Amino acid sequence: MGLFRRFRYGMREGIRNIFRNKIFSLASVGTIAACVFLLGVSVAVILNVQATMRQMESSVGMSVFFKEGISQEQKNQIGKEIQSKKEAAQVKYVSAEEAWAKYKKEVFKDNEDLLEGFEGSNPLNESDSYEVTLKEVSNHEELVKELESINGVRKVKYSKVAAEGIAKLNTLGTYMAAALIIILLLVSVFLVSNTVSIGISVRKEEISIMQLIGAANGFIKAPFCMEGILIGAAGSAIPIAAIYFGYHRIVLWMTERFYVVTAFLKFVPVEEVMIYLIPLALVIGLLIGMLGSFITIHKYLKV
Amino acid sequence: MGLFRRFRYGMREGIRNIFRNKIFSLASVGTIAACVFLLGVSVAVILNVQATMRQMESSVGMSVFFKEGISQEQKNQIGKEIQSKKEAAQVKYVSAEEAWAKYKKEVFKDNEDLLEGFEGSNPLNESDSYEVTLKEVSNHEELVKELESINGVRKVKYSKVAAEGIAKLNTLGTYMAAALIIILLLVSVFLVSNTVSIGISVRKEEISIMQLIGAANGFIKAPFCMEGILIGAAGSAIPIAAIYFGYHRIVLWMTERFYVVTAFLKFVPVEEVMIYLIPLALVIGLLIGMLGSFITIHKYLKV
Amino acid sequence: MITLNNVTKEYKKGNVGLENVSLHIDKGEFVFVVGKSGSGKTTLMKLLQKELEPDRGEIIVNGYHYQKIRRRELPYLRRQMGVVFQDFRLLMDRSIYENVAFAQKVVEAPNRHIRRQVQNVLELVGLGDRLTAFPSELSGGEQQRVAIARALVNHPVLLLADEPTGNLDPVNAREIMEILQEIQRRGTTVMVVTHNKDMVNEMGKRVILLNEGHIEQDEARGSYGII
Amino acid sequence: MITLNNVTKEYKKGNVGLENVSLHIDKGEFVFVVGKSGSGKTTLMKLLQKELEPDRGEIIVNGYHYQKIRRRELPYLRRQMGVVFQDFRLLMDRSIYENVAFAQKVVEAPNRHIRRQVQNVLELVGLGDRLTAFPSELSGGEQQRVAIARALVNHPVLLLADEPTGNLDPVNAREIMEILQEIQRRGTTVMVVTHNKDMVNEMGKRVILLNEGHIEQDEARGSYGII
Ligand SMILES: Nc1ncnc2c1ncn2[C@@H]1O[C@H](COP(=O)(O)OP(=O)(O)OP(=O)(O)O)[C@@H](O)[C@H]1O
Ligand SMILES: Nc1ncnc2c1ncn2[C@@H]1O[C@H](COP(=O)(O)OP(=O)(O)OP(=O)(O)O)[C@@H](O)[C@H]1O
Ligand SMILES: [Mg+2]
Ligand SMILES: [Mg+2]
Repeated sequence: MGLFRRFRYGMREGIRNIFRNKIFSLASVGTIAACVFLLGVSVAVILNVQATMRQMESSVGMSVFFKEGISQEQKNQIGKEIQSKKEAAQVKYVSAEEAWAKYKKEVFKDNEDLLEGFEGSNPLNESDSYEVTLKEVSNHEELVKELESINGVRKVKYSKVAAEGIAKLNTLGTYMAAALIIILLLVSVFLVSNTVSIGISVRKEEISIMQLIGAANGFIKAPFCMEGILIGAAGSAIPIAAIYFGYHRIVLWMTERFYVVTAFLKFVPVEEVMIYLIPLALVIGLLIGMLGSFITIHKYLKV
Repeated sequence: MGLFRRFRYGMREGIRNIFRNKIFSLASVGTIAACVFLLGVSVAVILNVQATMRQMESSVGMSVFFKEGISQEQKNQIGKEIQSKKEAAQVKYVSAEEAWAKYKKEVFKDNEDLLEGFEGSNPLNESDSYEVTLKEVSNHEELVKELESINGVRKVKYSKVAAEGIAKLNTLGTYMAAALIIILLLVSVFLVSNTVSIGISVRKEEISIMQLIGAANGFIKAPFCMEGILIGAAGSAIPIAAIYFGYHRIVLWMTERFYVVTAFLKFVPVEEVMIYLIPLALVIGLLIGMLGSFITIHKYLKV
Repeated sequence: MITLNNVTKEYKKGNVGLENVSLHIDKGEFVFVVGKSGSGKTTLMKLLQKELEPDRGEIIVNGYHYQKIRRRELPYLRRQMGVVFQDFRLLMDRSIYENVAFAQKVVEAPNRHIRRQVQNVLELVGLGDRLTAFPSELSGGEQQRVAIARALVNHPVLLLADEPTGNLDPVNAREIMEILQEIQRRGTTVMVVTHNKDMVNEMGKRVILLNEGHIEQDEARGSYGII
Repeated sequence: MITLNNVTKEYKKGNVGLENVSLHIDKGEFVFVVGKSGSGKTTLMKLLQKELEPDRGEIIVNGYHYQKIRRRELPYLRRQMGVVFQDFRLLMDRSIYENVAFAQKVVEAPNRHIRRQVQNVLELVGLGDRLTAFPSELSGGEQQRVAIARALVNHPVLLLADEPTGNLDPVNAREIMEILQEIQRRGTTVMVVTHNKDMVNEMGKRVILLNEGHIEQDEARGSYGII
């Protein structure tokens, strides 16, 4: 049979099959939709967590202190050199006065009078520095060494604990995200193949009748595959649409309801979620939908 | 028919039905197991996140500063009064020297020589305080007022941003946990009823034959309900066992692999996870298993 | 035993099942129902089992007025009937022993009697050595005999048999007919749908001839020759 | 057309299907297969369709050696046969038009012919006005006639009919038999399993009598009287 004719036949019969077995079709669409929905929510959460992490990373910075008695010119030179590092995001000069003012404000808030005796004599004298914010935080050890080797730099201070913590948290997050996606993918494959195998066991009779009439396997398979593809497409499209239209609202709601927290959080635009979700849903929906029926059909066609 | 006889009949036939419809039984057990597994993993994650949050909360504390020139005795008295507040977890006296030493260490790490000029003259003089760690953080505003009203207290300093942040984060966490559990419960109910309705549509024929032979509805229902209960029990038991035995390993692995992060994290014992998971699994497994078949059967018995 | 007054049953799409059928059958009678394919024989059987509801008219079986019967009572009505379905309707996932035993369990027969009764009735139809076989492992005629055994096992007051010998060879068919006659002699009302011309002619029982949903003929000692 | 050499088929649990059966049927012959219930008639049919594999022996149909045939070739073999199954085996979720048309689609008949052919063959069996009905909306005999129509629609080289008149009244049965004879006259080899004694005796065709899996008798112009 011509490829085109077979395709048309498979398409038409596949669509009819969907309506012939309404309960089964609905159940399959529902199962795939549920799986894709869970995956979609996970992807959205993971992407947002990652974005937040990245923001946190860049807020972990380093302070670069100078050797005693170097000139302002040398300091400018050092600043330029730091800026040229690819890991550096922002380089900011903090004078000793600023540092002390900041500290005073932090500790003696509203009670600056306690410090009257020290007015004018900055205990942090000679402690001006560059505050460097970073783009990513994984290779900080090396960066510290590089910065310390710059002429005129006395000391590079960075919060080793914070930096390592965030790096580890990041790795942990990646592991957990991967684990989550893998678990959900496995559960999805399992659930869909479950549904398909029940469905096929119902149609075993039908398939064997077709075989006895002389239908070639491809002829029997074509509608099943089309059916699988269509069910998969429907099952993926529903939750994708739901997430696409629901995402914005939820972000809005969270931003309003939890403004203090959301200041730390970074929300990614829905488009970015979709970039990952749609291919994933296609894998789940189409491939599983189709392969599921394809493989199971194959099992029974061997009879 | 006697209740006992019906129960025995339902039990025996229910078990036989499971073996008669192996594909369907396996699929149902699998679906329930997958749902309970996802729920179980979520419960475990949620409980651990909550425990970690609680730990973070208690680390957000307040500093209570004294009026100028009050005696050590009065300070002790204030300490006792603070301790008596139910929100206070730990009260610790921090002398001015300690505060300065801590600051020096933080800022001038390895470069104490820079501060030589200040040796002996503590700029934080008269800034001794009580550091109070809290049990929970929701009603901090009120606590601040209470503490400030204590005689001899000059100032209560607390990180409003951190405290509010954690409180909000907590609420957000609770909302998200609730949302997650609700989504998973709904998805579970949906998937299980899906599976059951496919299964029943297969057995519609069988049920109608039984009715035509004169079987009373209760007689037809009993084995289906028992079957539902048994499948539900099996479907819940498998993931519970998996989580019970897997939990310890994963916690161990995480602790080893990510020791820096896990210092912040607080892991709850597996028993606590089980306290929540087992009733939840029973709801999912048994109730859905039974009600699922019960309701769907009922629908068909109306014929 | 059976009374139908002006019973009409139309299927959707306007297919006539039965049209304005009135009929009376006494307790203990043996009646053949004949008629060409699609004339409404199975429809009549289904109405008597209350598997279908008539559109109009009144059905009374064994004192039960079908319009008034409550859903809870229906199983009790059906337990007094034995039915051989045209398409057998065996439970495919149970052995033939279980299929027949199920009918006994439904009427709450004491457990200790079930085994013996089932064994006996299956021997009667010539399947005493196939107790553990599943319906799919039987030939067409063997399945039909299981269906007959299931209808007989409870010693029903009314036996409805829809082409019980359609898949049986003449020898087996004759044996089954003798069994049916025997249980009629013991007091059961028997109604048999059949296409077996020889059998009908030979046995000289009451014959009801259906045609397109009408009763065309109803003779006390009739024959199949008429169509 | 059909050759069996020492074919044996045993089911599990030691049930004999066929035992050491040898048989030859020429192209264009009309053969009745008779025998009591469970004697192996359906088993013989299933072996000829290659739905079952024999335990021993050789089967050759229309030049195909069944032992050597590849799985890919099987559909082509089956498309040359028309089969009426004892249990009909209609596709329950399709209308009777679709059921018959499916057989046409399988042999890749041109779309423009299908509608007319299906309509014609359904009219031939008396169901020309029921095209959109589903099998569950038909009487037993009507379903049987759909099964016959499906077997005929492709003008098969070999027609295997397993009790094609078991659920039909004598008039319909006779019509079907005449149709079968007609297609035999046009060159199709026809093999009919039946319990219809009158028909066999009347038509005077070759009769193969099976008993417990053996061929007990094989007469060129036989009759059913022998059992
Ligand atoms: N569910 C249904 N929906 C629509 N029409 C139906 C349905 N069941 C039966 N019919 C039609 O009603 C008519 C009577 O059917 P019935 O089954 O009573 O015939 P019958 O006398 O038993 O025939 P047979 O001898 O072939 O079994 C037939 O024309 C049939 O097509
Ligand atoms: N799948 C099976 N498993 C076991 N035994 C079987 C199976 N199919 C058929 N048999 C047995 O093989 C024997 C022959 O069966 P077959 O179906 O060929 O009989 P038949 O001649 O067609 O009978 P009928 O006239 O009743 O249809 C019977 O005793 C039957 O019980
Ligand atoms: Mg009928
Ligand atoms: Mg047979």
